[in-house]
Amino acid sequence: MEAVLLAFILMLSVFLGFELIAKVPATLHTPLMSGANAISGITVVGAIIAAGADLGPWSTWLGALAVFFATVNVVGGYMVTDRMLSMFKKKDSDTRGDS
Amino acid sequence: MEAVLLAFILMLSVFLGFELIAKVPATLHTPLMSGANAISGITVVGAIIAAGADLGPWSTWLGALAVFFATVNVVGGYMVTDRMLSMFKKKDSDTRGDS
Amino acid sequence: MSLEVLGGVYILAAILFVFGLKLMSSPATAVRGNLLSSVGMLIAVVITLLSKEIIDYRYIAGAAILGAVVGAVAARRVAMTGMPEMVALFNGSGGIGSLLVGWAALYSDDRSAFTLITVMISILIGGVTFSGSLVAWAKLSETIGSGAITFGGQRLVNVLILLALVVCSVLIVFNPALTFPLVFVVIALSVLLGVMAVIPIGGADMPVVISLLNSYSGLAACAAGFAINNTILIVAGSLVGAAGLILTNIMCKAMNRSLSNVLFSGFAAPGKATKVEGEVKPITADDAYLILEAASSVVMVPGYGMAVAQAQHVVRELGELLEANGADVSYAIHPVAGRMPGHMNVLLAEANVPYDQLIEMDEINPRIENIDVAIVIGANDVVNPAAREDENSPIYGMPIINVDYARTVFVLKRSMASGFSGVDNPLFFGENTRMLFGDAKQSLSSVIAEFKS
Amino acid sequence: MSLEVLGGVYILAAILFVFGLKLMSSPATAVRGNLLSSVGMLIAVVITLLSKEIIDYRYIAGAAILGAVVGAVAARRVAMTGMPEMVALFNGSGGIGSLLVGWAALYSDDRSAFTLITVMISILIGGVTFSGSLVAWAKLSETIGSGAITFGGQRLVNVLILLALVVCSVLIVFNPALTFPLVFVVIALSVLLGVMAVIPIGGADMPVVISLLNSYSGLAACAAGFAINNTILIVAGSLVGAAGLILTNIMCKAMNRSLSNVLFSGFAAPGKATKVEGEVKPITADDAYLILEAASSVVMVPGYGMAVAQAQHVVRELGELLEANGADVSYAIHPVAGRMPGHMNVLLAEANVPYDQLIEMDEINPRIENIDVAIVIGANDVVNPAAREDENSPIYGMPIINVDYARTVFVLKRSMASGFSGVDNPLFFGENTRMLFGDAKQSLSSVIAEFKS
Amino acid sequence: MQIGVPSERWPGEARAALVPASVKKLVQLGFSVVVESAAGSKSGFPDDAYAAVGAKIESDRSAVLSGSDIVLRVRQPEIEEVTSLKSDAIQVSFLDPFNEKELVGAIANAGVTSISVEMIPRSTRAQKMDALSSQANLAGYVTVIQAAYHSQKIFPMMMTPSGTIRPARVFVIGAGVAGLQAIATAKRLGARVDAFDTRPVVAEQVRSLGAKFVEIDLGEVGQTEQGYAKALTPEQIELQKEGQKKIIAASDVVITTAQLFGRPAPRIVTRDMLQAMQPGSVVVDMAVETGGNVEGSVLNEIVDLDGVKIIGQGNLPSEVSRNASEMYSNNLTALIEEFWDAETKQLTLDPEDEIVQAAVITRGGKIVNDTIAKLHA
Amino acid sequence: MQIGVPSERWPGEARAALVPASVKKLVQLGFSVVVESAAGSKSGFPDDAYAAVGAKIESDRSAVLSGSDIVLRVRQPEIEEVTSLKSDAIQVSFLDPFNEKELVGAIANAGVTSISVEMIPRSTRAQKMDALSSQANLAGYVTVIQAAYHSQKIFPMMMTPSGTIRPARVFVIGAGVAGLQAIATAKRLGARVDAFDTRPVVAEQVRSLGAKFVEIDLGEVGQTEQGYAKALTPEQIELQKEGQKKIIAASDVVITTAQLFGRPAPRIVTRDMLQAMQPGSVVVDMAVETGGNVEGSVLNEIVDLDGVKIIGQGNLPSEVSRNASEMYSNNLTALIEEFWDAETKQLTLDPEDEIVQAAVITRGGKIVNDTIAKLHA
Ligand SMILES: NC(=O)c1ccc[n+]([C@@H]2O[C@H](COP(=O)([O-])OP(=O)(O)OC[C@H]3O[C@@H](n4cnc5c(N)ncnc54)[C@H](OP(=O)(O)O)[C@@H]3O)[C@@H](O)[C@H]2O)c1
Ligand SMILES: NC(=O)c1ccc[n+]([C@@H]2O[C@H](COP(=O)([O-])OP(=O)(O)OC[C@H]3O[C@@H](n4cnc5c(N)ncnc54)[C@H](OP(=O)(O)O)[C@@H]3O)[C@@H](O)[C@H]2O)c1
Ligand SMILES: NC(=O)c1ccc[n+]([C@@H]2O[C@H](COP(=O)([O-])OP(=O)(O)OC[C@H]3O[C@@H](n4cnc5c(N)ncnc54)[C@H](O)[C@@H]3O)[C@@H](O)[C@H]2O)c1
Ligand SMILES: NC(=O)c1ccc[n+]([C@@H]2O[C@H](COP(=O)([O-])OP(=O)(O)OC[C@H]3O[C@@H](n4cnc5c(N)ncnc54)[C@H](O)[C@@H]3O)[C@@H](O)[C@H]2O)c1
Repeated sequence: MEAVLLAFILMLSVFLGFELIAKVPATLHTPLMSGANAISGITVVGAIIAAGADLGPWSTWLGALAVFFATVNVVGGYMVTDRMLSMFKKKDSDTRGDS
Repeated sequence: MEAVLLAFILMLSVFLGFELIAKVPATLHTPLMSGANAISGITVVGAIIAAGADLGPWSTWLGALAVFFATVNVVGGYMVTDRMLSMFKKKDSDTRGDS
Repeated sequence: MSLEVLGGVYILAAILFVFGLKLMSSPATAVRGNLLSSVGMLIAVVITLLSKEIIDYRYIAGAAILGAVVGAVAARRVAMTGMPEMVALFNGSGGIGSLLVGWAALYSDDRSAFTLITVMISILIGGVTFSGSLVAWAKLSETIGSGAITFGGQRLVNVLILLALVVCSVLIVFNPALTFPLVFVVIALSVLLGVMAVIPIGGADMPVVISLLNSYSGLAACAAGFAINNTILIVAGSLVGAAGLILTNIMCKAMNRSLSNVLFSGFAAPGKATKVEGEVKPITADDAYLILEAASSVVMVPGYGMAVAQAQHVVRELGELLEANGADVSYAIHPVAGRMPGHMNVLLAEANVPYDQLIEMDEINPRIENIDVAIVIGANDVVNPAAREDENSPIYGMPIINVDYARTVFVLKRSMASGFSGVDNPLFFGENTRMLFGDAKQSLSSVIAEFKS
Repeated sequence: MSLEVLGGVYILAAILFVFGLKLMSSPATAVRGNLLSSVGMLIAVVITLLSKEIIDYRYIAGAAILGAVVGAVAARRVAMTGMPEMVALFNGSGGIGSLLVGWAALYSDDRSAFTLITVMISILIGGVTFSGSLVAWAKLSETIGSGAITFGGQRLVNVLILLALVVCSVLIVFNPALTFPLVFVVIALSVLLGVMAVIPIGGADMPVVISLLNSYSGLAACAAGFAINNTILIVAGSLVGAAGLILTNIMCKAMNRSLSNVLFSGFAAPGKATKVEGEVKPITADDAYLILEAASSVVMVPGYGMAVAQAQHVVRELGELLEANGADVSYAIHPVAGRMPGHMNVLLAEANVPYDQLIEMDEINPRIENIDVAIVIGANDVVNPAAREDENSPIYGMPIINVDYARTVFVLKRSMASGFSGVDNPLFFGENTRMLFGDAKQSLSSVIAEFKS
Repeated sequence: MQIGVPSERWPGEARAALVPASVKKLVQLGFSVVVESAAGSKSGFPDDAYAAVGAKIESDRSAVLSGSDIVLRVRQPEIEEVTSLKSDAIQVSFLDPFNEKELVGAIANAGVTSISVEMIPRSTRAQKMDALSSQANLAGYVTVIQAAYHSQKIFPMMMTPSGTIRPARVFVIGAGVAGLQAIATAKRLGARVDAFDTRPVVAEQVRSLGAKFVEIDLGEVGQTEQGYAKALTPEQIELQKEGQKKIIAASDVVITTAQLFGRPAPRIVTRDMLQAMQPGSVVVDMAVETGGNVEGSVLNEIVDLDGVKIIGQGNLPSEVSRNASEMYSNNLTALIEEFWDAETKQLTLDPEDEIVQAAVITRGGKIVNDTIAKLHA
Repeated sequence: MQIGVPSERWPGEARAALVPASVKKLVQLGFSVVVESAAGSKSGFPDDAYAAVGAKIESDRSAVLSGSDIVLRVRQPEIEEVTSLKSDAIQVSFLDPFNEKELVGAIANAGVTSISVEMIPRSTRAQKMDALSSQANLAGYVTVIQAAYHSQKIFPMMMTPSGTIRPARVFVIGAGVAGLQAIATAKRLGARVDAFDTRPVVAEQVRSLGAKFVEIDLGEVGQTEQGYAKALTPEQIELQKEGQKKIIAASDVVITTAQLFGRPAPRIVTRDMLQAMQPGSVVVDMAVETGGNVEGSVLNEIVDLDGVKIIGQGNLPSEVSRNASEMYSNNLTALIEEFWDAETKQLTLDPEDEIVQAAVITRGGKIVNDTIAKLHA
């Protein structure tokens, strides 16, 4: 039963993902990709569980390694996205005056 | 755990529902409402289970009544929607010539 | 058949519902959408029947056949003009269905708090949907008077009913033994609540009410799904619930009303509709779009602001879109609009507005009451009712285009500033006036964007 | 903390991700969107740390702090121009993260087929993402040559790797005892597959590849979620997976390539890029939009068809939208376009196209190679390369506007019919030509609609 | 009451004071209308057309004048004809009261009530009677047609196999009613238009027609309450000339419409500016009747100055006499309707009324208008 | 090689065969150019402008004629001047070879090679030399300006406080190059435009300019290979007249441009149609030089028929002489460039060439053009 529910969740999330990113201007392609990439760092949650749930040394070590990598992804990803967007925003408010 | 999964499903469905019906032309308001109404007749599935799962006479009777009402909703709803839309479509293809 | 297979097929059905709804929001694909969603329904029903839970088919078969026949005949017979009533009735039967499913769930072994709460919710919403839909049907078909029925203390009664419902539910959850006497009270009160909620609403608002109740019936199915732990009910129910709510909102806007106004009108103190004078009602481009989209006659009244904004091309474009949308469109030119004789003519001719759509003031004024929307594009003095009504106004006596008599007026300007003559304009405070602030070209472009998306 | 609370908070995080993504698809709200989604991430991480499963914080703390520092420093340091490489690296670390989580899950007690399958998938996708991202990074930063690297039998090798992966996975699932030797093979092969998949793709396509790998890393997280039965991983992972795929598709179209072309280029027989002569490539308005949206210089070439369609107003409107979008827009007028001298001038002046955007043939031709998109609006003879190249053509020697030298050419006309002179036009079969069939006014309106939505 | 419409004798005047459509309206109101024969022939309205709507055609001019209670004309009467009017008659026309001192005196002496349409105030209420605007508007259109007719260049841009023709550059000085219409018409024909006016509020109006407003900093310049321009100081005039020089030299057509209500027009285009223009260019001086904006312009002549044509055509609205007559006739009809008392069947010119105060010049043997009375004092 | 440009002596001709910009180009190609003094003065190009780009200004006309290898003109030479040309000179101009039999004979006898620009074929290659089109295009514009100038009505619609002016109705008969430009110009000015042409392919072109095409069913009507109209049968002419009647009566302006290449223009507007028009209307007959489309039109005169003005102005392009000269000059320059051999420094008129075959009338003492030779046979 649980697998079914999980599959439902998968299906709905996929649809939602498609609907959300219907039309994106070219200027946002890179930041959006980067932002989505940061979200995919959610695997850090899995890593934390693996590292912290005390399932044995292998699991812990692998988990810790996973936490490291995933954290790089999450922290770096969000920060880099924010940098890109803030630059973008500045340009935007610059031009707003003329239009 | 199951409740959590169900709540996830609820959340995702609600979002999806919102995203799907973003902008609808006025001509489609009534058919869309009617079509959505037909879908809400999905309660027929619950009714079938109640009526057929042999949970006692009360449940069976109530279930059967529910099956009746829900079937009215489903069958009537889809048919009425189709009628509205087919009329609409004819008009549409009529005017297509001029535009 | 394993639960996994059942679940998989339910997922398939849900996918069909999603696609169905998506396709139904565009005219070209709506028929296909409806078909897809009905296939989804069929699949869900069939797989449920095949699942191992179902042991006894007799009652089901009988009830289903009867229901199908009734539904089909009703759907066939109904006249095109009677559609809204029919939908109300169908919706009501969906609601009672959910109520009954919830009720039946009480006879299963599961009496956990979660189940009981969800059962109570499904009964409550199902009941409200049921009786509310019936009242809506009765009003629409004029079986009862279509006017708003109000009485003193209505608000209090409603609050009391709600309170009683909460109390009963809490009692049941904390003491499942009390279930059987109390559940009947809950059912009765729910049905009563539905009646109370709808009677104070006038017949003209019924389509919105039906749409809202439709959203409710989705939520009822969803609640029933929680009660009997069935995913497809949850998914389909909540899809419909959300979609219905959005749809209701759209319909409200097209009728120039707010959703909360409809939602809580039954609970508001009745009979005291106070008119607020001197209040400016701004509107956004997307709300303006919804109203225009539903309009069947539109008149554009350009003024000097159109020239300043150089908005003539977008004005024509909006005109064309409205026409394509089936509306009658004309351009009413006031003789002194602008800053030189024929100013508007020059600009509209440049934008290729056909000469026969240009009409004079004396031609539009006698029939302006029948215009759904008058769009005032950067005009001010030439639509100032003070010229007609206020003897002390410096512009008293100047003939104006009486846009304030149209059903709805949009005024596109950048601020509340006055025009050439420096006189304040009471039009801006009119009951049926909506101000679309901003540069006229930009405002119109936004409206056009809504039209095209 | 109960599982329900954990789940509830996960739902909250998921909601934040959904809103975050939604807001990120519009420039005005993108910053806020990114913030929301990062808050969601924070919440998810914190609640996980607080959950009762977590017993030992030491390793987590160390790894997390180290990771955060590395990530933050990298994000700070990187130059704006190096963004795509950086994203590739981050993406790669996300991929290896998922691989490791899947791997770690093998040490839990649950060895059900479902778990094993999902673990295999998360290792496979994680590995491909990891090594693929590294290769992409290396190509972009020119650490290795950015050209496409191909060798004979590449296709065969890829197929063999895939086969081996499937075999190993099947063996593990059917005989869990074999897990430990074989899983290393799986890891190694996955990593190898990632390398193989990306090396044959040229540096110019890397942004698309990164976007695709980004989608993969979402799927990897999703698979890991299934493996360890964690909903937030599933939801966030699949959201990103779907969003990434759509985004990849959009990017492909803006680069005038097909997704399958990029997806399977590594598996296609390399080095045999055959040019199909005489093939007409139609394009739809929304694909045209995507290309235009990304263009930074556009030239419109109107002809008699624009006059017939009376499309001058929409032409100007599209021009304005493109300019607002940051592109250089000009209108190249061929001296004999239309049916009378100055035909295009009359129409474009009517539509208020500024005179200084009108340029002559002799002015545009020398710099047409640098034009991203040339939009040919109902012109035919005046852009017919046969006049330049085919000595036997009746129009040989007539100077033309060399739109075929532009990077991309859109030709808007209703059919493949010839123009005034009745001569066939090889332009329509050009490698870089896309035919947007239909009445020019309607086609342009559709493109404009895309722009405005 | 009888309304009389004598035919116009002013040289070159082709307009008529009343067109058949207005006659119809007035007859319906209860007037009897007498029209001198051939009064409308030059503007395209034959006698039959008047007769068909109920006017009496009268070939004896003096009968028209002496028999009517209200006499409608376009131009002021000849001084000899004043005595033919009834002594309590109302005479409505352009009167040019600032210059026609003698005539105004004669009318006053004859006891005739005279309404000078150029004195009708520019208030919201009076807009429909504002003949100055209605005629200036048409004049603005005519200036451009004249310029195009005399120009050696075409106005629009054309890219052709025989080469590209650049759009003509038109410079409009003075953007009042006429100037704005000139701008609009030139734009329509495809020219590139610049414009200048001393009143800064006009800049936005110029841009609203798609033309470019030339910014010249003159310091403080105002406008009167009626919206007319104030006269510039000599220094300001110099500043303006300086600022316009380059644009005039680059223009193919210059149209001047600068007027100062009740005073001679400012001289703003000088000989040296004209000489800097390309041969074949055209200058239209719309203010030529009030003294001229352009040095060397001559009323009703085309002066050729080193290949530059200076058009001094007066009475421009009369060039489109049909429309001009219609508009003027509508203005007069609106005036009569405004003061017509349907019950007493009288024209009641209430001396307290704002329009009456401004536009009625003589009455009961006296000059009653303040401004004009001052001139005569 | 020397190119000579005598000034035009044709009455009313204001164009010049070469403008300074073209002189510059030709000088760069290696020609020496001699221009008779004042040749460009009427189109706005003073002698200095020619001198500045390297032309020699020559006041002795006969020196220009007798000293040049190529003589460029707008109009055909006077017959007396033919003998002043060098015997192997090339003379390029409008020649009117269908009518100027005697002149063609004289030129042939003088041994001069003559190119008649109206005979240049309408092929894609020859478009840039097509003076007939370039001049017709300008003429189309001029017809409308003339109509507007003489009309008693304004063209655009105006809704004003003094009433609404309806847009003028313009009817254009013949929608070739000139007709289409007339339609475009009238539309620009705000008129409501109808148009008719016998060639059915034109309907779409008319609509592409926003005007209405009047459908009159004439049965089968074709067009020649060059795109010219075929002559109608007498029955078809009657059908056409019948079909146009109502529209002409309702029109304020009628512009006729119907021509038949090398033949007299068809007579398609008759007296009774003119009489049905409102007084004050204007008819412009662009075909007046080839016999006229309108009954009663007189070359270079304005005929007044019961208040309807029939404008028979000939040589319309000369009204915008500056642009017309530029276009014509570009056409001739393109012609010379096409046949100029940069190596031999010779103009090589290959007798096999399509353009040469069509446009060269006389050569080496003989009439070489087939069509014209037939007329002389
Ligand atoms: N037609 C003539 O011959 C003539 C000649 C002279 C004077 N007048 C007088 O001019 C007036 C004409 O009346 P009207 O209604 O046309 O104009 P108006 O009364 O002058 O009002 C124009 C309005 O347009 C708005 N506006 C200006 N720029 C805008 C922009 N970019 N976008 C949106 N709105 C803009 C202004 O409000 P915001 O600033 O709030 O945007 C203003 O209230 C009459 O009083 C008439 O007597 C007419
Ligand atoms: N400028 C002049 O003075 C003049 C005078 C006479 C002749 N010409 C000749 O005319 C030609 C002009 O070249 P051109 O490139 O402008 O035109 P063209 O070669 O005639 O081609 C026009 C094209 O527009 C397309 N079209 C027609 N209606 C359309 C609509 N509603 N929407 C979209 N497309 C439409 C047609 O294709 P579909 O049917 O497939 O849509 C056609 O191929 C030259 O050959 C020139 O020599 C010019
Ligand atoms: N209330 C109304 O509805 C109404 C009616 C008609 C006109 N008006 C306004 O009255 C104003 C004047 O109208 P008009 O056209 O009769 O004025 P006008 O004919 O007296 O003058 C024409 C123009 O010349 C300008 N001018 C004066 N000296 C100049 C100089 N040295 N250089 C350049 N320009 C100079 C004036 O500013 C004016 O714009 C206009 O702004 C018009 O909008 C208002
Ligand atoms: N190949 C090219 O690029 C090229 C160049 C120039 C012109 N052309 C074409 O050649 C055609 C003729 O051009 P033109 O303007 O020199 O022709 P034209 O001056 O000889 O004739 C003018 C027009 O009058 C029309 N006409 C003749 N008899 C008529 C009648 N009884 N009633 C109404 N109309 C009548 C003709 O059809 C023609 O359209 C045009 O269609 C033009 O497009 C082609």
